[in-house]
Amino acid sequence: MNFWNDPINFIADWLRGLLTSRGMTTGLSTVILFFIGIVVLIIFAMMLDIFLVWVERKVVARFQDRLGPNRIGPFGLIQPFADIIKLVIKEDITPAGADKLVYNMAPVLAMASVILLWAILPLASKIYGVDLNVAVLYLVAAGALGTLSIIMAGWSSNNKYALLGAFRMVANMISYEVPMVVTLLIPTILANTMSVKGITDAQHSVWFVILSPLGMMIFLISAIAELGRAPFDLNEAESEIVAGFHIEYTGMKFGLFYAGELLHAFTFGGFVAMLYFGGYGVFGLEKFLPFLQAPLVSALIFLAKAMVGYWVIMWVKYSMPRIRIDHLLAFNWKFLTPLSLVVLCVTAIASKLLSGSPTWLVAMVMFLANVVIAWLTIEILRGVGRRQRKVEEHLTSPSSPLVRHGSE
Amino acid sequence: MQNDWLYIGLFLVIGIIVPIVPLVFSALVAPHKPNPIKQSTYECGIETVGESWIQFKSQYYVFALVFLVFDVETVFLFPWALSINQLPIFAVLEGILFISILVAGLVYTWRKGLLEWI
Amino acid sequence: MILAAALFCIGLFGVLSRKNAIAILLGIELMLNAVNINLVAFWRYLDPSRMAGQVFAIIVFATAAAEVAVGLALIISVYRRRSTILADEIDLMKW
Amino acid sequence: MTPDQIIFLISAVLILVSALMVVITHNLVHAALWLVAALFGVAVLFAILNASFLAVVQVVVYIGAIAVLFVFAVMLTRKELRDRGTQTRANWWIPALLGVLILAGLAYLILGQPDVSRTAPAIPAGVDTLRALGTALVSPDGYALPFEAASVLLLAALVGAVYVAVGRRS
Repeated sequence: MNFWNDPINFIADWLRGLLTSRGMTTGLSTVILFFIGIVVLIIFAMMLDIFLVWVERKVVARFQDRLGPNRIGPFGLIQPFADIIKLVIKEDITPAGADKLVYNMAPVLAMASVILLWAILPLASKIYGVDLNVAVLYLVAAGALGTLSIIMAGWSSNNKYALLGAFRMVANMISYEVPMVVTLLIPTILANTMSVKGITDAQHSVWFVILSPLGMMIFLISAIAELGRAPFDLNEAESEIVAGFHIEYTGMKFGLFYAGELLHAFTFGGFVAMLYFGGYGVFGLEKFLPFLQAPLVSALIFLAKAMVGYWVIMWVKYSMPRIRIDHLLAFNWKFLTPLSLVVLCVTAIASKLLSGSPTWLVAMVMFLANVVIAWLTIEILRGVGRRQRKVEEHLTSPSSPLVRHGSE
Repeated sequence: MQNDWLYIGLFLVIGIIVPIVPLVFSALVAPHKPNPIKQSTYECGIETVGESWIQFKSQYYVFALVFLVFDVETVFLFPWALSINQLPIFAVLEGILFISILVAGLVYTWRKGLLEWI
Repeated sequence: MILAAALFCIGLFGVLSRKNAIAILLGIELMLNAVNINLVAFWRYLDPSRMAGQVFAIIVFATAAAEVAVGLALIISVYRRRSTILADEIDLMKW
Repeated sequence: MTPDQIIFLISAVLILVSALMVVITHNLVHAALWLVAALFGVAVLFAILNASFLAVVQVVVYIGAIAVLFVFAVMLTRKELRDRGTQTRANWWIPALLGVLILAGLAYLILGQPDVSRTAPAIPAGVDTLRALGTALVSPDGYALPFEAASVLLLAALVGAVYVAVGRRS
């Protein structure tokens, strides 16, 4: 097995040979092997995280057409390191009355839930953590851990604003998890498997985004909301509740939250790429260009796509105004969840009826179905909007003394 | 034993160790001068008024409730989504029935005006 | 299975000995989990091909979720009216 | 001692310890957090029993939703700001005694069973249990009825809980 096209297994076997030769039981050697594999993966993730800090500041600057950090080192590359050192040096203050154990546990859990996501992220056909056959659900579970860590942080820092911020954030994350999970179902139906590798392979012929553009849109919106990034970031909104549940955390603990959030955003960029944009496949070109098969190259492709996903998230972050909490939640329950359920039913029925037909027919029909749904929803929204406006005119017109009803 | 889960378990263990390392490091390096002023909770200046475990609207509870029901529903739907190709059309309709029943629940909460966030 | 039995007993002990109504619900939750462990254990050791065990376990999940939802809703409404949730104060049926 | 058993023992200890803590801690929110630890142990147990779907479902449903609901409920009903005083009722040792007795009885019964051996792992069939679960859950001859019944149950729970929780508001 030459090294080029299958690096991981090659190293794995070589290591295993080394270990078993030392007389260790095979079980133990696999454990050690996994250990090394995981450590390498996590170090890669952390390095990426530091790089992301730099990317974020640079790209943000570009949006607001000012230069990003470029004081230290070429293009300010050393800037993130300076930040980290600063964070480590800063004193950790635990507020009086805070509940020690939970207070310290929260940032660790927040970071751990993000790192867990990396276990199933498929970097390339060969390089990936583990091919769980319940990978998609695993992704939701990691999200649940995130919600829990926010509650712990909010409650334990014994600060009214932190608690309020934490609960608003949790309400936001919870309600956006529903459409996210529903839209996760769509690739599962199309690829008929929950394993990450299965989904990417199924997309060799046609990317899922063509099959269900609406599904992708909803997933992206709810993912951004789940991350707590603008326009849904009421939690860190400077104007409203100071810094949400981050308030009481100083120094490295805050650093963990911040780094966790960034990595979370990138990982979701990766998941969007994997679920809807065909992971590391280059739109089926694999068959002709054998060299694309090489895992290292396809890893680069995947990272490029993930970066694009992350760029979109950042682009949305810095160009959208913040949404008020009740619009936010109302938007989700009244619009996003029903829409995602409808799209789910349509995809289910369509994929069932056309199961036999060639793929391009399936793609075409699915695409049409999604367009129709989109058109319908706009129609309904326009209707609702019109009715709303009519009610408004009717009420505000001087002739009607009726007090404006509805939620004051 | 399941190799996959062993991997995940190991991943979790390391996932917890990785954040702890900088914390321990910073605990060692950072200066430790706790004094009451510094440790008072940050209230933009004003002293903390009353305890922080205040009660608040039951709105949060309703949202958590609706989330719980829909969460359990999606979990039910996952095996259905997987086995959709092997089964006759009847299964698909059955799934749709399952979803529609729960959408009725959502409509009920909507009608009752509980989704507003007063 | 001994583990499941032990967990069940801890849950039972929790239900009987706690004053706070929510703590009683926590106890019930533990007992439900014990049931689940047994179900999966039976499924795994006796006949993994038949899906009875797992399907039943999932149904238990749904019932547990529904039970917690309604229980907590009751507790909250009782709390709003009587402003106490200590079990021994809510014993009169008609107040 | 195969690795399986070691992991099984570790998770068993984790579950029992956190279950005990759930019952004993005074502070209610801590009890909820210990419950999360116990549920996590149970998820690890499911993983060992190769019920991978159930393990993930356990984490998502229980920790993701029910534990959150508990914390919300605890937050909503905190009249007295700190849970002073013992949480357990005055004569708490009677239930403790009862618990131990029942445990002894159950243990005796279980060990009495002829074919119960501590590790009788039947090798699961090669089939992908998940898809089989799916087909079983939905296929007409399989468990279609409970599947739909579960949805009606959830609907009833939702409507009831919402109605009760909010009470008679305008």
